[in-house]
This record gives sequence, structure tokens and C-alpha cells, in this order.
Amino acid sequence: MSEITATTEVTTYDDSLLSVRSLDAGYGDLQILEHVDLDVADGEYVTIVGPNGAGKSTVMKSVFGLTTYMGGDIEFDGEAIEGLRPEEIIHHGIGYVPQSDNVFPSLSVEENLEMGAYILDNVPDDAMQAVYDRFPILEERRGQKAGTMSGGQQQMLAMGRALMLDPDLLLLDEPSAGLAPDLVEDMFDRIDRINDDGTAILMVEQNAKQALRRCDRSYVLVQGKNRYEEDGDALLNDPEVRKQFLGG
Amino acid sequence: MEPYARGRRLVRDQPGLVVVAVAALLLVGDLIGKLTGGGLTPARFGGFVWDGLVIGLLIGLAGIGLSLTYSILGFANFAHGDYISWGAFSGWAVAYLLAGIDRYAAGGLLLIGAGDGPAPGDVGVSITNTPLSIVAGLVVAVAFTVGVSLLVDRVVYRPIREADGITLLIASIGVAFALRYLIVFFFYSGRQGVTDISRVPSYDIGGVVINAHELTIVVVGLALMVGVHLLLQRTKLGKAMRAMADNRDLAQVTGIPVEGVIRTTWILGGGLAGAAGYLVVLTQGTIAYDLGWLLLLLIFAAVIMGGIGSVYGAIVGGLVIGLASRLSLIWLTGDLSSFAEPVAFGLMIFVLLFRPEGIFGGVSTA
Amino acid sequence: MMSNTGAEIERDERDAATAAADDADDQLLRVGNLRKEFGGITAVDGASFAVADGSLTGLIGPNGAGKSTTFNCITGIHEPTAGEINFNGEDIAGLAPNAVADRGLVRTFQIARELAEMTVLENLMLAPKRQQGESLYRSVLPTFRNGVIEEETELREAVWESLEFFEIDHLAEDRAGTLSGGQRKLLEMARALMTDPDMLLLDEPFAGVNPTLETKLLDRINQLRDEEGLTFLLVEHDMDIIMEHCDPVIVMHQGRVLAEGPPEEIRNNERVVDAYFGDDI
Amino acid sequence: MSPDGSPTDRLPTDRLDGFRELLERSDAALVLTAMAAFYLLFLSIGAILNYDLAGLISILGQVTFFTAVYALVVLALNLQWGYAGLFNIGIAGFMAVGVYTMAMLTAPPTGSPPGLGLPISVGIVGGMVAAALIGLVTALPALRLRADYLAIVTVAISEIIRLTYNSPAFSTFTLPGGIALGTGGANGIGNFPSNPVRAIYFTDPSSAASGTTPIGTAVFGFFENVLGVFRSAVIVDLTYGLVLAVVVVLVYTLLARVGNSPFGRVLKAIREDEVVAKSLGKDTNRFKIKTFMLGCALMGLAGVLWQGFGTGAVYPQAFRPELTFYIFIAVIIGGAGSNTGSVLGGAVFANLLFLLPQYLPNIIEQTFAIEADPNNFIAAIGPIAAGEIAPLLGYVLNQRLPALRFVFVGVLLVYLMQNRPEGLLGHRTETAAAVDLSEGHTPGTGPSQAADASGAAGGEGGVDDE
Amino acid sequence: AGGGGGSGGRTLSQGVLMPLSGGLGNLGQPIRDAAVLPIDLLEGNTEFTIDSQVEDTQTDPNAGQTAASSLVDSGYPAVTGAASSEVTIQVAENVFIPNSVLACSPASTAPEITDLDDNNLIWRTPPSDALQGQVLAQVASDNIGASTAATLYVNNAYGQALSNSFVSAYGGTVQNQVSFPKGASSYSSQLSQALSDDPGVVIVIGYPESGVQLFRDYYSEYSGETPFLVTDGLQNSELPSDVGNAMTNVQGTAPSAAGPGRDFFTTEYQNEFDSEPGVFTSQAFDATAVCLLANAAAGENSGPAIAEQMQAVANPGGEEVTPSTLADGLAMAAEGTEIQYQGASSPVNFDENGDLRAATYEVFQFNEDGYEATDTIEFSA
Ligand SMILES: Nc1ncnc2c1ncn2[C@@H]1O[C@H](COP(=O)(O)OP(=O)(O)OP(=O)(O)O)[C@@H](O)[C@H]1O
Ligand SMILES: Nc1ncnc2c1ncn2[C@@H]1O[C@H](COP(=O)(O)OP(=O)(O)OP(=O)(O)O)[C@@H](O)[C@H]1O
Ligand SMILES: [Mg+2]
Ligand SMILES: [Mg+2]
Repeated sequence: MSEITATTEVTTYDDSLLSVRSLDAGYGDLQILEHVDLDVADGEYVTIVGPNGAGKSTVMKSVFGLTTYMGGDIEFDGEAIEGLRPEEIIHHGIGYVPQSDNVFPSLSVEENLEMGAYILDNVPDDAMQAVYDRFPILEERRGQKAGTMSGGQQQMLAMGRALMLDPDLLLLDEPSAGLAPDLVEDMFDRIDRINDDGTAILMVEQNAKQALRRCDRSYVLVQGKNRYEEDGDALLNDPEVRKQFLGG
Repeated sequence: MEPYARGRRLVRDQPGLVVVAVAALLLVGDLIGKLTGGGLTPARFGGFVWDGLVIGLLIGLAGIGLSLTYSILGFANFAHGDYISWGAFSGWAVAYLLAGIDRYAAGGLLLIGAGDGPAPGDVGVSITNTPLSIVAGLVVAVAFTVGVSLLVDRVVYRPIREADGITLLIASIGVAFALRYLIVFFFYSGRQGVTDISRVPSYDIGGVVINAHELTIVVVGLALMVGVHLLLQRTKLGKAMRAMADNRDLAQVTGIPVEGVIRTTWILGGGLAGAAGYLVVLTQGTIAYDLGWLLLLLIFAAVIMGGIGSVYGAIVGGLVIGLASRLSLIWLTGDLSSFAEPVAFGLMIFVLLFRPEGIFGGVSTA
Repeated sequence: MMSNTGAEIERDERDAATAAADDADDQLLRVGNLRKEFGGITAVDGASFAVADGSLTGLIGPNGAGKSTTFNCITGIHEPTAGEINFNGEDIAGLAPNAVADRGLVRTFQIARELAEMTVLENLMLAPKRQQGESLYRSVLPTFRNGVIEEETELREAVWESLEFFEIDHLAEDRAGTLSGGQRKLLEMARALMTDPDMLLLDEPFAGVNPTLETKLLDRINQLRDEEGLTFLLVEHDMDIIMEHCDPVIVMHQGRVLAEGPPEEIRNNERVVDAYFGDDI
Repeated sequence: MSPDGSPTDRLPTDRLDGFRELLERSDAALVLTAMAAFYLLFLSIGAILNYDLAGLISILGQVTFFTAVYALVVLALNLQWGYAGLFNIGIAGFMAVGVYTMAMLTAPPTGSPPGLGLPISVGIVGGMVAAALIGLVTALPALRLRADYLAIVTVAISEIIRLTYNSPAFSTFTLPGGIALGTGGANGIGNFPSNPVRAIYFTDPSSAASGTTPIGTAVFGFFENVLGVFRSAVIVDLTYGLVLAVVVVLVYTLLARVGNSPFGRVLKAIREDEVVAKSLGKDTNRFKIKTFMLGCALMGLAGVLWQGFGTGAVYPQAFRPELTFYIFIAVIIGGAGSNTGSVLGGAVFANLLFLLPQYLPNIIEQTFAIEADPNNFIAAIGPIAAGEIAPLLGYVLNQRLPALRFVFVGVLLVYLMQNRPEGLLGHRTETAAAVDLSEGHTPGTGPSQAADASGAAGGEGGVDDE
Repeated sequence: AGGGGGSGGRTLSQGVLMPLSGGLGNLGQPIRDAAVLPIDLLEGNTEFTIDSQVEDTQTDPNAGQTAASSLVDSGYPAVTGAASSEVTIQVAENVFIPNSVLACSPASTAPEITDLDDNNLIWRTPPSDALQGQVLAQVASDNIGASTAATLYVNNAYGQALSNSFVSAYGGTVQNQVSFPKGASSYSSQLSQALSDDPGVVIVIGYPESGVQLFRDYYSEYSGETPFLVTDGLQNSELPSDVGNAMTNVQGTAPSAAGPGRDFFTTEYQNEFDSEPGVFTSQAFDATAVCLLANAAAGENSGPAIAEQMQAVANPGGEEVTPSTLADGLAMAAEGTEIQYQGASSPVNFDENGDLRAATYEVFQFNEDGYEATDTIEFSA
């Protein structure tokens, strides 16, 4: 893996919705991310790919204020958000769907969605209905305990909960992991639609072929550093990248 | 044939349950025998039941807070008993002050009559004689204990919020020691009379003597329980608490103000503990620095028997423990009467054998 | 229509059962009419299938079809509500997990369960079965302990080899809890292999694993099967893997076996396409 | 050690570093250094309090005794909790079972309460077996429970045990065969055989006025004639302390071997995730039961050696839950999971938190004599308005020092949990294996590599050194 | 220095071992005060220098042992203590006897102490409970005239022993023996058991700690007419005010604190500590006083030597020494004059076991202000 010696070739953008500059972050004393740069423009669809343990999830968590911040800048919509608490970041208009354990198992589907809008005084009915329209199965199962739903349904619920506040940017950590093929397709389609409705997407995916095909732009992360940043399709066709990260 | 087969299956699958059922039947039979045969007067039986209900209600009241903090913060708070004690001391110091300030020096009153302070009979606090100071004391007990639990949370638990349950549990043992002996530092280490029993009216209901303080406790205790129930059912707070008990990290990510909910949990748990401590003194009439600590194991037994995290479990568990510790005395007489407390513990262990998660375990009712 | 489907399934089951009876010594694992209910939910609803000795059998099906629950029943994590489970000619239904593993049937977990506070090395050293030093007196008494030390030295070598293969040797002394999602999956598989099993049940072992490493692991699985005769039952949602490596493939749906056969046949089975693949194929 | 130069031209800091290195490498050196420090501390206290030589020997005997008994119980708890994660907070109960069984087996049949009059060795083994069996009875149902439920069950059982021994109902009773036995109720049992080490020195160990054995004559003679120490009791006590120290070394060795073995590895796995251990073919129930029973047997032994022979009589009130908490504090100070840490934790608790505070008031009194002695807080702070601080000091020192000791213990515990929850040695993950796992391999850049290696090697080395 | 005359300036060492914290802390503190009172009074009034040290047993056997060792190690040849019988027996056997240190307990009443194999080193100034049981029985039958009784006793060594000794001495029927735990939140059930057969008298053995609770429960649930008889542990003048009832149906028996020097002691105690002397305080004064006298007579700070002199300075024969003439007594004892100490609690007449030869018990009656003695009963062992 160490053959790739190319240093960061990342373009920076001026008008991005989310801009991460030279971010250092980790867990406790352990630094994972080194000088990571990353941009997401308004309404853009960006993915991060890379080997296991590269720090992809750590990037997402860092944006959301869940890691130990060690340096660099994170700006969202022109405002600095590094060091804020997650509930404050939510106020800024970012939603986050973690990689695993992303529903409250003993709460019902409806209650899970209500929790998504906790920071509002009242749960907006139209927001709830919008989620139900997007994921009809959730409306059907509104009273069911989330913990008893199947993997795919839980993934939809988690996404629905993050959409309750109609965020400008949605962070998705491996949304297709563990889904059956029909659901994988379905999931990617839904993400496309969410994106089409104007929500910017930052997504981590191991299902790189699908992800790269659909996204606008992609970053490759290795050992906590940016390696590449390119159009999804271009990356998909780069033989070096294919060999190293996409399994030939 | 059908019931026979069912019975056989029951014996095979749940032999323990059958044994318990048989034992329970025998006890009930024996009880009826004693009641009709005159070995036990109905009045005495009623007295046991009433006694058990009052103490059980208090255990349940105190248990709600323990159960809430247990499930939401993920640790067994061994300092809970000492919150109860501080509730008692802070509340009664103020009740004494208000009841006697027109006649006695403030110092002795604030120490609840310790040292050269006035005697209970002189201050004369009782619900009928000095209702206002009793109510004021209750309010102070709640407020003060809320303050103590928030302060302790800020200083002790918050810096180690992410630590595992055992670390927090042990920190709480430290808090317990410190709080308990601070009472000794400021007050005293003995047991002291507080209320004026000569001014507590009592009523004879079918031979069972019920006094005004016990009635006060039942009324206040039930009111508080209903209040908690409504608070958790009618607001999204209850759901947020359940969400946090499920998965605190996710709650944070979802935008639930985790620290805020934790604070509310302490306010509820601490307030109820303070109220329970204050009311315990109202019924037993005496106060001691370790009164909460002595109750703590019984409260734990109640909470665990009811199922951790369940408010109703705590209440039911408290009543069961209270009744068991009193009703067992029908059989445990003479030398054996010291086994009342072991019986309560034994009952808890027994329940856990059949329902390892507690009576209401796995059912979230808050 | 409904009854028709039911009949077909029954026939499938019968076929499977007859097939199992035909070459019984060829079948390492046989599951018959397995049922598992949780309260009101029936997670597995009369599934029957068999896995041939030395095969790499695929188990696929929509989310919630009951695949993991079937694994849990086979390996004793859950007690089946009803049904037969036969491994290597022995009825293992209702046995404790350790008893099942002891017979050479070992599983991995869909959501990796690393032993967080133990090092990666310790995680692997734990796995081998029937270690002398697992007996209290042997680990303590002087003469016996020499034997224990000897055995540990041997195990150590095997463990390091495995670590190197799975490309996690650089993490050998780190606590397993600090590994990334994918690394945990690798650890999980390495650990299961250390038990020297006859058959491995792999529950979505590649979910979250980088494709390059995935290819390497699959080569290894094939190698173990070919050279050491290990049997694999693999749950996986990645159809490319299933189609390329597994034969036969079993399809579960709503707690039952919907179809069973070579990948080609499955790919073209209409009911499977409806229930599972969606528009993907 | 240092590649350059002979020891003579090393700088003092080098030597200090060398010593620190030694402490990191050898657990025996670490423990012995700590003990030396404690001995020195208490000798200075004795000196401040003007003790004569006998007094100084006596204080050393006490330091040794309490360090050893605490270390013993802490080691046993570490096996259950540190290794297997079995959260047993019924320690006091299991200690009680050990010592009560010993007492009932060995007390003379004619005494009050009557015992069986069996030899001491039978009593000790019996005590351990009984504690192990009660452990089994506790463990069987508790195996199904989650950790914190197990905790409450064990503390409940410990209270049931204590209240049973305390109850008048079993003060004396008759077994079916007509044999009389008794717990003595709240009076406890005081008439069991005297401390076995007395037999080294006295011809009739049970009598206060006994003659001495040849060894006794020689040893006492030496102390009397050469050192001028006429109190034979301090020599007996010190001897007992040393015997206990040997017991600690033996138990340590036993537990270090248990820990550094595949058995210990399974225990660690059970603590982490029992389902995983099961799925790898480990019969976890068997491991848990064995561990629980072994731990309880050792607690029973500690009960015998501490509350039995150590104090000469056994009372139910000695086994309140507080005792259990003390042991827990000690294991946490040392660092759960580390046997050496357990010994250190036991030593720190026994000396700094148990013994030292008992000497403090006298030292304080010697240093500043404060006459004022107000008997309540209001009287103590009242004069502060007038600028008088003496009453408050007098209140603190003369009236409330014992209470403040507990406040201090509590604050210390909180401090430890916040700043060093892993304890003195908990950071040193002792790898559960009988051999050094990375020998001959270079495990990349694991940050904890050095510590791990020394932990594993040190643990073993420490034992062999002793 | 040495025996005989002219021993002025010698140091007399006396340790005090009491529970100052823990369960008996409240009981122990006034006893400690009384035990150091003789030393305070003598200071500056005698040629002797008196060195004393107080140690806290924390009401805990382990801590008690360390505390006792600390006294022994500091070189104290004689100790006033300990309070509870459990701790006294234990430190006697493990610390005092092996190290040849004399101990005189002002509060341990357990019969077992009589039979300790103690090389004459263990003494006490209150009478054994073997006697109090008989006194209780006598008062119950004769004064109260009850032919049936029930006992309610605290579940510890003190309660169990005294209940048993009452039961074996009582001529009437004992209907119920009910034990109760210390520090419980309610004693209603135990009361209801004890009162269930309408006994002629209820004997309550306990401490004020639980007594407050027990009598509160009693007066809030019963009419308060059944005669009650309590023991020395409950002889506390604050009990009625703490309970909030005049407790006129309650009498008690206690070793009488009616020695010849009682008034002097009471006055001095009030002066010094600003409160009323409590239970076992006068015995504590006497214990320290006798030890000091014996020490002066022995002429050296040695446990066995002091033990030799205990009976000589206390028992009848010789010049009378009382609490008020203690300084003179010391001088006489040092000169070898034969003296007899007449104490605050009793005349102090030891038998060969170190127990009191004769004991006087008082019967007391509670009232609004505390209690008053109504009768005395002489008993000899
Ligand atoms: N809570 C944690 N504490 C310490 N280290 C961690 C923690 N979580 C992750 N790490 C470490 O950080 C590094 C990056 O982890 P991360 O989860 O970001 O990887 P990833 O790129 O998402 O991998 P995957 O594709 O396997 O999910 C890994 O080396 C991992 O060991
Ligand atoms: N412990 C449980 N309690 C209640 N229901 C359960 C439990 N475990 C599984 N189920 C239910 O059983 C059904 C089958 O679940 P299972 O995990 O076996 O599916 P799966 O085929 O492995 O799906 P996936 O591909 O998503 O992992 C689901 O509906 C699930 O909700
Ligand atoms: Mg990840
Ligand atoms: Mg699954």
C-alpha cells in the first residue's frame, strides 16, 4: 500500500458549504487525521473512500464534533464550527447518520423520528410526513420498536431521523453496509433523490463502485491523509486507484 | 387430560416456579389459618400491612431516582442513600428553624436540637401543630438535595462522563463516604428525636392505628409519584431519557442536549431522594446521619427487583420489599425476628432467579 | 398462488431432505424444519437445508430473512423453538455455544465482537481449542506448567503467521478496541480460523472490508477449502462474490428456504429475483 | 545497564534512572521499595511518639500484618473482578464464612459456644472449603445475571450471612447427631485455638502464662539481652506478620500463574464478552465457577488469618459491607487486573488510609495542643465572627477528626477515579499468556509495546525472584 | 524514683481506650471525658506528673486493636478501657495480656470477662451483667409484680447476654424474647410481637440510639400503660425529651452511681464539660483513679506491678481516699500508706477476678425532666 507516494493533490474551493482545512484530530492522545483538507459545495454529492482504518469515519465524526480536535479549521456556511458540541452543530444544519448502532432500539419508529427533531419545540408535522413520503415503510411501521426492524429498515429510519430537520448537509457513514442488493440499489437511489432535492451529501462508502459512479466528486483517504481528490468516474478509471483500493 | 398435560409440562419446564407457587400457597393458607384461628388478630395483620405499605412507598419513592440515574447514566449510584440523608438533615434543619425561631436561638435549631438545642417536645413540630414549617422543610429538602446532586454531578461525575459504569460506581462510593461523614462533621453521629409525637393525632381504623404523619407520607408520596409519571409521559423528556438509556452517543448525535437531560435526571432523582429522606424522618420521628445508607440496600433490592430503568418497577419493587420485610414477621418470631431484612434480600434474589431482568425488566415504562 | 408457493417450498424441502438422505455422509451440516420465534415475531419459519462437506455454500436473502438468526440457532446462541440441527452425524440442536464450537463448528459475528481490552495477540491466542493451560491446575502446578509454556510457544508462531496474513500484524500489541471497523472484521475471521474448525459460518465477513483485502481473503478461503477440506457457509450481500465463489447457493426469505442450487440457477430463479435482487440483475 | 562507563563514574541522576528502571522491570523491587518506604514512615512516627525499641518492633509488626491481610484479600478480589469481571461485593460475607467455619470446627466442644475441637489445619482447610462452597451457591444462580445485578446479589448474600451469624437463633444449636455447635450470636466466638505461631515460642500456646520452647528461649533471650526488648508479644506478632507475608507471596505466585496462562486469558475474554468466549468453544460457566470458588476460598483464608488468628476472636460486626468497600478501594488504588498492583494497593490502603489516620491525632496533639473543645458546629464557628479560630480548630481536631478521615477517603477515591482510574499499575496491561507473545517478532509501531513486554516479563520475573 | 517515700516528680502513665467514633461514638465520648477528669483535676495539685493518651477504637475490632497497640507501644502500663465487651475481650487477649499491660474497663459488663485467663491484668468498675439479670428479675417480680414478661433486646452481645440472664433468673413466665437490630427505621413489628400476649412487663435492653425510635413507635401506636423496664444502656436523661413523652410507665435498673464521692464527681464533671454525667461516667472516673493510685503505690510504670496494688489501694482497710482527696491519696500510696479508695460509682471492692465484690443497683423512674432514682438494691456476687 505504501507504493502510493503522491502527496496531497487537493484543490481548495472558495464558495464551499463545508470546508475543512488542514484538520488534525484523533481520540485522546492518539492522532488519526493529519492535515486533512476537504470541501463540499452547496448541493454537491461527495464521497470518501479508502482502506479500512484510514480514518474515514474519523473525518465524519470530527466534522460533527465527536473526536478530539487537535488543529485546523472547519467552516460551515462561512462559520467556524470546530470545537462545537453536536447539538450546536445540528443547529447549523448538518445531519449525521453513524456507521452502526444508529437507531434507538427501544423507541418506536415514530419516537425515533421525534428525537430527530428534539431541538425544536414542537415536532413539525410536515417534516414527519416528508420523511414518511420518502420512506413509506416507516409510516406503515410507525409504532414498531426500532430494535425489531430488519437491518435495511433500520438504515432507512436512521436516515429519516437525520432528515427531520431538513439539513443542508447530510453525513452518511457507509449507508449500504449490510443491505441486501435490492436495498442497496434502493438506498443509493434514495440518496440521489435527497441530493436532487438540494441537500449536499458527504458519504463514506466501501461499495466504492456504486458510490463513485453516482457522486460528483470523491476523496481518497489513506492513513489519515488525503491522497487523491477527483471526479468519481475519473477515480473509478484510474488504474492505480483501482488496484490499490477497489480490488482490481 | 388437557389440563393434566399442561400441568405436567409446567412441572417439567418451570420446576422452580411450581415450588414457589406451592410455597406461596402454603404461606397464604397458613396466614388464613392464623387469622381465623386467632393466632394473629386482624388488627395486627393490618398493622403489618400498613407499616409495610408506608415504608415500601418511601423505598419506592427513593428508588425512582436511583433507577433513573442508573439507566440513564449507566451506573449504580451508591451515594444515593446519602442524598436521602442530606435531604433529611437540610429539610429538618429548616423546619426546626421556622417552628422554633420565635422561642429559641437559631444555632440549636439549625442543628435540629443537637448539643444544647431545644428538645423535640419543646419545639413541637408535627403536621397538625406546625404544618407550614413542615411543608417549608419539605421544599427545602427537595431544593437542597437537588443542589447537592447537581453540584456532585458537576464536580465528580461530569469530568468522567465517558468512563465505564464501574469507575462511576466506585466514584459514587467515594461520594457516599464524603457526604455521609460531612453530615457527622456539621451535625452529629447519633440518632436524635425530631418530631413531637405527643402532638401527632392518630386514628384507629378497625384496630389499625394510623397516624397523621403516615397519612401525610402516603399523600405526598403518591402525589410525587403521579407527578413524575405525568412529567415523563406528557413531555418529550421521558422519551429523551429512554433514548439516552438506549444509546447515549447516538442521542448526542441526534441533537438531544445530553447534558441537559442528565441535569434533569439529577434534578428529578435528587429531588425525590431528598423528599424521601425528609419523609422518612417524618414517619420514624428520629434522624441519624446514616439513615439513607441503612435504607440503600433495600432500595437497591427494590429497584433491581422491579427492573432497572423502570419507574413503575421501582415503585412496585419498593412496595414488595416493604411488605415482605414486615409481613415476614408473622412467621419470624422471637429469635428469628432478626431475619426480616434477610427475607427481603432473599426475595429479591429469588425474583431474579426467575426474571433475571427484574419484574418490569426490558419493559420501559417511563 | 399462495398455496402454490407453499407447495413448491414443501417440495424444495423434501428435495433437500432426500438429497441429504441420499448422500448422508457427504453432508456435514443438516438443518431440518428450523423454527425460531421471538415473542410474536417468527424470525425463522421452518427452514431446511444441508451443507456438503468441503463446500463453500452461500446463504443469501433479503434483510430480515432470518440468516443471522439461523446462525444463532445453529451455534447455540439461541435455542431453536423447534427443528433439527445435525452436524457431522450428531444432533446439536440446543447445545450450548461452546459445545457446538467444541465439535468444530465455529462462527463469526455480523457485527464484529472484538475483545476490546485485550490485545490483538491475546484475541488470537485465546481461540485455539483445548489448550492445556485452560485447566486450572495445569496452569499452576510446576511440572504441568512447562507443558503449558511449550504449547504457548508453538501457538505464538501460528498466531503471528495469521496476523501477517490478515495484514494486522502491525497492530499485534494494540488493544482490539482501537481497531477500525474493517480491521475488527479481519480480527474476527482470523480468530475463528485459529480454532482450527471443520466448518466456519461466516456472517457478512466482508461488509466494510476494503475490496483489495476482500479478494485476498476469498483466495484464502478457497485455499483452505481446497487444501484442508474446510467447509464454509457464507452469508453475504455482495452478489459478485456469491456468484463467483459459492456453490451451491441457498436463498432464505421470510424465515424459509426459498431456493437452493448452483449460482446460475439461482440467478435465473424468478422468485429469487423478485424477493431479493430487485432490479439489480 | 547503561552502555557507557562503569558504575563509578555515573552521575547520580543516572543511578536514579537505573533505579527507576529496576522498579519498572522487577515487581519484587517495586513492592519491596514501597514496603521499605512504609516501614520508614511508621518508624518515624514511632520515633515522634517516643516509642522504645519494643514499640518500634510492634509498629513494624502491625504494618506487616495489615499490609499482608489486605494484600491477601485484594489479590483474591483481583482474581474475580480484575480478571474475570465478576463483580463480587460480598467479600466480607465470604471472609466471615471462612473464619466462622474455622472457629466452629476447632473450638473446644466444652466451650461456649461449643465447637468440634478439630485440629487447626482442618479448621483452615474447612474454612476455605466452606467459603468456596458458599461461593458456588452464590455463583450458580448469579451466572445468569448481568454484572451489576450480580453485585447487588453478592452484597445481599453477604448481609444475609452476617445477620445469620449475628442472630441469636444459631447462638448454639444441636446437629442431628446430637453434636452441639454454635455461632455465639452477637457475642461471636472467642475460644478457638490461639495463633499457631505461638506454638513456635511457647510450650502451651493457649496460655498467657506458658513456658517457652527452646526456640522461644533463644529468641526472647536474644531480644532481651542484646536489644533490651522485654515484650515477647511484639516478637510473636512480628513473626505472624512475616508468616503472612510468606502466605502472600505464595498466593501471589499462584494467582500470577493463573493470570499468565490460557486460563487467565479465558477469564479476560469472559470479562470482555462472554458470548465470544463461548463461541470459541470455551465452557465459560465452568471457568466462572472455578474462579469464583477459588477467589472465595482465598477470601475465606484471609478471613481466617485476619479476623481469626489476627484478632483472636470473631464477631459478626467485623463483617459489615464497609469492609468490602475498603477492599475495593484497595484494589482500585493498585489497579484492577494487576496482581502486583493488588499487593501495592493493599499496602497503600492498609498503611496510608487505615493505619496512618489512627496515629495522626496523637501526632497532631503532640505538635499543636488545642484546648478548645466545642461540642457542636455552631459553637465552633460562632467565635469566628470575633476573629477566634481556635474553637473551630479544636472542633475539627478534638471532635471530628474521625469523621474527616472518612471524608478524606471519599475525596481520595473520587480523585483516583478522575485522574487515575486504572490505579497505580493498571496502565501496565499484563498480557495473559504464559510466554512473551512478541518474542522474536517486531510488532510494528504499537504504542504500548514496551509496557506490554515489561508487564508480561516482569510479572513472571517477580515471582521467580521471590 | 521507686517505691516507698519521696517519689515526687515521678511520671504516672495512664492510657484511655474508648470508642469515640462509629456505632458507640456517642456513648464513648462522655465516658472518655470522665476517664480523663481525674487527670485534669490532679494537674498542678500533685507532685506527680501525669501522662495520658486517648485512643479511639472506632467501635471496630481491627481499629480497636491498633489503638490498643498504640497505647502499649507508647509505654502506657495501664489503660482505662475499653467500653464494649467485645472490644475489651479482644484487646485484652491480643494486646494487653500478652504485653503485660493492665486494663480496667468502666463499661464492659459481659459475664465472660470474669473468666479471662488474664494474669490478673483485666479489671472493671461496673458489675457483671450476670448480676443485672437477677436485679431485673427481682424488680420485675417484686416492684412491678408482673408474673409474665417479654424481652425486647438489641441484637448484639450486650442485648443477648442480658436477655438470657434475665430469663434464667426470672420466676414468672417469659412469653416472648424478641431481638431488634440497631438503627432500624421502625420497631413497630418487634413491639407488636413483644406485646402480643399482653405481658405484665416488657424488658427493653438497648441503647438510646434505638431506644428513641423504639419508644417513639411505642407511644405513637399504643396507649402507654404496660409497665416497661429498661437497663443501664437506656439510662439517659434526654430520652424522654427525645422521645417526646414523659415515659412514666418506664422504670429501669442500672449499676448505681452512688459511691461516696458521687456528688464531688458530678459537680466537677458539670464544671468541666458543661453537661450532665451520663451512663458509666462515674465508673470511668473510678477506673482511672484506681489505676493511678495503684501506679503510685507500685512505684513503677509496669502493668504487673500495678496489678499487684489494685486490690490494696481499692479494697477496705486503710485511709479513705475519695475523688476529692485523690492528690493526697497518691502521695499516701507512694509512701506506702495503706489506703482504700471510695469512688464516685461505688466503694470499689475488687474480688480476685478483678470484678466488683458487691454491687449496688439503682432502680430509676423516667419523668418529664429525665429520670430519678427510686430505690437501691444491694447485691453481692
Ligand atoms: N474510539 C477510538 N479510539 C482510539 N482509536 C480509534 C477509535 N476509533 C477509531 N480508532 C482508530 O482510528 C483509525 C481510523 O479509524 P476509522 O474508524 O476512522 O477508520 P475507517 O476509515 O472508517 O475504517 P473502516 O472502513 O474500517 O470503517 C483506526 O486505526 C482505528 O484503530
Ligand atoms: N433478539 C431478537 N428479538 C426480536 N426479534 C428479533 C431478534 N433477532 C432477530 N429478530 C427478528 O428476526 C428477523 C430475522 O432477523 P435476522 O437478523 O436473522 O435477519 P438477517 O437475515 O440476518 O438480516 P440481515 O441481512 O439484515 O442481517 C428480523 O425481523 C428481526 O427483526
Ligand atoms: Mg468507518
Ligand atoms: Mg444478519
